[in-house]
Amino acid sequence: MSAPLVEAIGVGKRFGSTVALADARLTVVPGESHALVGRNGAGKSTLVSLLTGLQAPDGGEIRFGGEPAPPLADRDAWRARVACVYQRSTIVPDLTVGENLFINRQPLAGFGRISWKRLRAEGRELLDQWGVEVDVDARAGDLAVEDRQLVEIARALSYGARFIILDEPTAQLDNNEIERLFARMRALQESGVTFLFISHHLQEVYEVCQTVTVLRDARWIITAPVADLPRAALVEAMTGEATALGEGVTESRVGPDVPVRLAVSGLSGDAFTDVSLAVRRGEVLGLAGSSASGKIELAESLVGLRTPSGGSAVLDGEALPFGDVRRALDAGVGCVPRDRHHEGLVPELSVGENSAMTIAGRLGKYGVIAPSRLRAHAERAIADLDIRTEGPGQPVNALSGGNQQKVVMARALATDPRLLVLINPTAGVDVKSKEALLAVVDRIRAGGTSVIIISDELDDLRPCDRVLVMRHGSIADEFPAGWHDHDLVASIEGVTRD
Amino acid sequence: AGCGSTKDAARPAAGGAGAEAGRAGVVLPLLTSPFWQAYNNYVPRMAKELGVETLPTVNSNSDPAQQVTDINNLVTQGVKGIVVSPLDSAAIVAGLRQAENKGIPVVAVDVAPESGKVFMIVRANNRAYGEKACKHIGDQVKKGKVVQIQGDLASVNGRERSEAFNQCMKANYPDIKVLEIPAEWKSDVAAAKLDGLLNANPDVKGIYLQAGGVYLAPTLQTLKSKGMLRPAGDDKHIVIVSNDGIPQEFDAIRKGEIDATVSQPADAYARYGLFYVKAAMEGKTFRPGPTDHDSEIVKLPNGLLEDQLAAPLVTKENVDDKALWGNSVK
Amino acid sequence: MRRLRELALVPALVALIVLGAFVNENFLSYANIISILGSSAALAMVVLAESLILITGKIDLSLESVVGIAPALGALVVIPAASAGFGLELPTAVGLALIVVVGALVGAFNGFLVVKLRLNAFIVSLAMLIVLRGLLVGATKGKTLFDMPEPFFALATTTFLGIPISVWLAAAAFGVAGFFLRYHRLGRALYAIGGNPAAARAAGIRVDRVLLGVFVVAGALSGLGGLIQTGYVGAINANQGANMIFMVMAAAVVGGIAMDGGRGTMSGALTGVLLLGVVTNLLTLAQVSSFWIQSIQGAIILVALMIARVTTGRAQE
Amino acid sequence: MRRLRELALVPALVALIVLGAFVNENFLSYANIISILGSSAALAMVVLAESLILITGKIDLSLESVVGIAPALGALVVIPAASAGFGLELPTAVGLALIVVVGALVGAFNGFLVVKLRLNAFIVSLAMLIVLRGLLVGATKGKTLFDMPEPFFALATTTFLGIPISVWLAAAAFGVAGFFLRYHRLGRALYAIGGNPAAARAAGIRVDRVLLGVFVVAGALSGLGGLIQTGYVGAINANQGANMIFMVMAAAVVGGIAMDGGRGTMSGALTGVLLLGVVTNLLTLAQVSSFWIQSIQGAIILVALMIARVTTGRAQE
Ligand SMILES: Nc1ncnc2c1ncn2[C@@H]1O[C@H](COP(=O)(O)OP(=O)(O)OP(=O)(O)O)[C@@H](O)[C@H]1O
Ligand SMILES: Nc1ncnc2c1ncn2[C@@H]1O[C@H](COP(=O)(O)OP(=O)(O)OP(=O)(O)O)[C@@H](O)[C@H]1O
Ligand SMILES: [Mg+2]
Ligand SMILES: [Mg+2]
Repeated sequence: MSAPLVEAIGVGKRFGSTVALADARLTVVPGESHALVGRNGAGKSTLVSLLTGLQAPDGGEIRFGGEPAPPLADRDAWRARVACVYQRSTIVPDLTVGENLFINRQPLAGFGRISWKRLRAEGRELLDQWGVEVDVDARAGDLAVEDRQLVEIARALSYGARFIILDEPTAQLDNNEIERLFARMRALQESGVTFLFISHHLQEVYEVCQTVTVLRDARWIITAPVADLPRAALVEAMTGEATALGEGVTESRVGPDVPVRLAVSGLSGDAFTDVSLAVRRGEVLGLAGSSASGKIELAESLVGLRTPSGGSAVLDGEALPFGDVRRALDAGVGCVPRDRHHEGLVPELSVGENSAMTIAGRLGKYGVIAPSRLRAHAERAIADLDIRTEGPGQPVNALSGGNQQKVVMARALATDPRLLVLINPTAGVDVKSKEALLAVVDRIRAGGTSVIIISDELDDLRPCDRVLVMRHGSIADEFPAGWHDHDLVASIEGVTRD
Repeated sequence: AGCGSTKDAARPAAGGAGAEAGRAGVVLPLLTSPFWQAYNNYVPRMAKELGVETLPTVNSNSDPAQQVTDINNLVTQGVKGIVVSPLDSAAIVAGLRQAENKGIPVVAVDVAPESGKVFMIVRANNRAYGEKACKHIGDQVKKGKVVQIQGDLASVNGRERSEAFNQCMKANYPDIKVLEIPAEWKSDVAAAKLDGLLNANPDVKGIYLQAGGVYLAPTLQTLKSKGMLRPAGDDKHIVIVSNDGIPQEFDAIRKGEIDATVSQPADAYARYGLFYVKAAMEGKTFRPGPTDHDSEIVKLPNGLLEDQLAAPLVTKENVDDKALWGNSVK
Repeated sequence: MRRLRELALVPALVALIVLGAFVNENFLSYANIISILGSSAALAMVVLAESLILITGKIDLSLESVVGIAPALGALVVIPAASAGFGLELPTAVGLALIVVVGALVGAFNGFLVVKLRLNAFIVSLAMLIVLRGLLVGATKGKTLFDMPEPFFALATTTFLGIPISVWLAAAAFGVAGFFLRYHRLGRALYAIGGNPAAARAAGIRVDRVLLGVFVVAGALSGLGGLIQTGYVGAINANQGANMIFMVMAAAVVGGIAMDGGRGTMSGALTGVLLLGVVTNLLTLAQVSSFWIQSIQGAIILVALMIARVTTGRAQE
Repeated sequence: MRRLRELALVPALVALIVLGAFVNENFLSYANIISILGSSAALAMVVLAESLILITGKIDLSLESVVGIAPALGALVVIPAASAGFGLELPTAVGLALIVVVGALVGAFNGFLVVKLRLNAFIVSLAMLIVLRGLLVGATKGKTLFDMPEPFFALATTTFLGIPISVWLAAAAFGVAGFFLRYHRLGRALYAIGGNPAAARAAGIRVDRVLLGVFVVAGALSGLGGLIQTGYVGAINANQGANMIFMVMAAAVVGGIAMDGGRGTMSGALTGVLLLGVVTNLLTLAQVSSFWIQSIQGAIILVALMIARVTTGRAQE
């Protein structure tokens, strides 16, 4: 075997009182695709920041090809060794797509002058390679999330480094786009590029990686060929305990006699037209579709975040108010919005306050929030959803991603909704937390709440009694529980398999 | 001659009872004008001459509320008399009341308070400044356009000069049209607006600067750049009357660049402000009538006494007069 | 930890007070303390108003102009034409009410431009600052208004237990605001909006309405601040409030109100106000040369900022 | 689309110019155009400086004080003690160089506090504004400085092709800055930093160093702006630059520079400057009542903002 391409030897990193990494190690050999997995907050992204020279380790050493890592200030040296798609977006929203691809390395004409013509041409070329159909001159901030992610990936791969780190690159992509990414990764791998791949979708690890390293609680646990580590063993290594993996729902649990809770008819809006559907009490409805299918816009219209242009929705016999979250909440609609960083949490406020934000008016007389009631509510939510936190008073931004997502869930559940709308509820959430979140869905369903899960992750859709697939803004297919993965995927992609 | 017409008035004398009478506080309105800066310089000098013990001067920095606070602070420090140059004739009354409550006599310099108790007002009349400038310009120009570069319209001094100038022009020189430039005591604003105005009105015949300290330089600079700065005597000479009496204005008069300035008596302000505060601390009183320093104490309609100091108009004739404060400062 | 941040300035404040006691025997006298409080009351009201807006992540520079225009309009409708009034001679109570109403209306207008038209708050309120300053000069023709009936001055001239009403009023306002911000859902909504407006909206907070409300309340509070100032000075000068915003922002931020929203408490803002009040008083009592007093004051603000930075260990960006 | 945003103000500017031509026949005269340009040159330099800082997502309010203190110190070391100088009587060239150096040093100090100590830029530079204003009063003892050698005034008094050197200088500065911002990696780095500092860092931009550099350059440019101002008014008053920052921010933001960084162009900023210059000139020529001129000016800024908002269709938050 050749010398390791990159090594992290006993590295540690602390942030204040948080130990993000302790004596962690990683050895990546050339030509392989190496997976890095672990629960939320295990320290994966921190390790990435050490491997890409954004931060220096508190202790231990990073080596490239047996040589010590370059000094932090020498960004060019780092970039020659490693390229990265970070978990946090590194797109500059006000610059064009083309310029984002070439930040700080714009092609030059004479006298150190940037050649915009060449920049555009080379940008176009790069986007074409990826089949990203956006204008090079478009403002990057105006792109859809997935296009933005693809631009980042294209940029990282274009640096020409032989070692590329992808930190949860698939979290924002639809299946089609993921497939395209994997095809590209395989091709690059054949030409000798090495990948470090981070994902909470374990099946992707099996699909593209040869070796896997598991981190747990800031520590290295195991490194092994993926073939030697079946899914159950992998999950055990991540969580430290044997977990029975949840089964999907195999047949619908609500009969035709159960009364309808939500009836949507002829609803049209930003990216969908004339949608009609019905959800019964205690029913879990899945809503799938590619990112452009309009499923998110539809969901956001139901919860008051958007105002539809026509049609109606009736909840338990009463018209659902549109375009006003407060009134939707009062009407009994709860929501987990699509992006916890954007719409889910107020980072500086406490876990308790975030979890009770939707019911602040109910925690005391005249709108006064009684601290004891807030605390009681928060402690109940923390226990119910198994949120890992120091306590209700901890600022929510100190929590790991999965636990933050649980706080968003707590916020949605606080109003005891009759209809719960979950948009990408497990995005970026580790397997264990994912199980926990989906278990909560099952519990409230049993209590009679209707749930709509908007996702195209198959694991999220397994607890559904029924899955609707949207394409081009309308409902294209319906799958009762017990569907086969490939049928659903084919429907989402809009390909008819002969 | 006696000082004022009060029987127990004393001539300002060195030493004496000053020290026993206690210390006096002096409040300045602002320090960003050469005039007040000169006044500030005269205060310790005159205090020494008159034998008044003073605290270091306090600067209200153009903020009337700060000025009230400054008076409060002086009262707290136990001064026995206060000389204040109000930023505003009305927005000083609350401060005066504080002093009055503690029985501390106050001398107002430069601006007469609307109400409230002051021992004496020492000032040269701002309205007189405007009128003197008006007459001097009007007599020479008689007909045509005249520019008035105004101060901050929110300041009494500026306002009174403007009003007096405009009224006098209207009454005495109906053929003169007054153009106004509100410049907020700011030199760049004055320059920019004068520059623009002269483009549209190249036939301007006179300019009144309400504050030479700020407006003299930009006015000369603007005229120079437009080739309109002609010495006195030249056909195209623009009659310029300034206001302040700083040395630079005297230089300009000597060179014939401007015609006159109204000399605000910075030295006399300091001297008589301190003189009256000392007198007050010693328990003396004054009555209306002429004084020994070419001025007259008058009783204002609100019952307050005002020593109206002379504000000489300085022209080429008297510009070298040693008695002018502008000729004795450096 | 979170508590600590609010108290970051207390050591600096204590140090200054101890220093003051050494520098001048009158510093800790009852009269001087009242005088510090009395001179800070108007600033305190405006700092309170600005803090509410800053917590929501916005800014309103024009509050300083409200301090002038609101009481001026209130006075103009009351005083006779002979005293430069409009000649309406409305009852005093109407004039006093108008002060608060004008403040609220200006706040509503700014709020409308910022919330509904989505204009940048800094620059909108900067333009409004200039407009209102101009209107004040225009409405008063530059004159100082002073012939107001006694109630216009009562806040500063009347005392209760030896302390001016204005100080009680400011204290009460801070108390109420502090309670609201800490324990009322509307108050907490300000933090949520300042911390993440999208999340606040998704949690059912009517972001636009609350923001508009905050602008209105801040305007009204500044109008009250202007009334206190009027009583304190005994008149309304056409420059009233000019440049006050510098001190307002300094007090708020030194007091730990974050410029980018979502952070800060009323107790912090209050220490900020007191710090500035004590510094000004101390520098005067210490008889620092009037030429240097301003730069020393600025330097102390700068140092206070650094202290706040070091004790809280937080970047202030 | 992107181009459109930069040109948003052009219609407003054209409308004003047409209006001006009707109001006063001299408005479009060669002399008057030169006047507008000459009176805007100093502001233009400071707006340029502030724009660079705003694009990186920071702010420096103390640039207005640099406009006063930098040329004042330059003059004080040159003029004799009799003219209120320090009495050093250094060569004129040293004094002139000192102006730029002082500006750069102030910028470096602010940059250090903001970049290294991570203090909030708004409030640090606000404190510095107060400190420097105070230092100017202290250093000049409140006096106006007149007696500088001719080169101190040359920028405004000397002309080339009938246009003052100051205007050429400002135009050149805008040209160079515009080119840099558009065609140089370093210029583009400012946008990247303003738009997403973490991304800029990841792309290998030395964010701290660039920021520091921008503060230094902005300080130096403001020093130059101060020199132009000195030439324009023919003296240095202890108030020089006071409150100028209001107009600077207004010009920059009306000209499309975003307060939150990452957006704006030099051509936009320049239209902002010209708009303000034209407005002032026009109102003076029209002899609008001096009591209302200020509020009208503010109102025009407000309207220009709204026009910019409507034509670009973008929220300005
Ligand atoms: N800049 C920071 N300041 C403080 N704490 C941090 C910082 N960055 C990371 N942490 C903490 O370090 C720990 C590890 O975080 P890290 O982002 O590496 O987790 P991760 O494994 O990438 O999780 P996820 O799967 O959610 O992305 C977490 O507890 C996190 O809260
Ligand atoms: N949970 C909450 N936390 C913080 N602020 C809230 C909360 N709920 C409502 N608010 C805000 O308080 C204000 C008043 O709320 P309230 O619920 O009384 O609304 P409303 O105007 O009575 O409308 P409706 O009765 O239709 O719900 C609203 O502007 C809202 O945004
Ligand atoms: Mg991570
Ligand atoms: Mg309600």
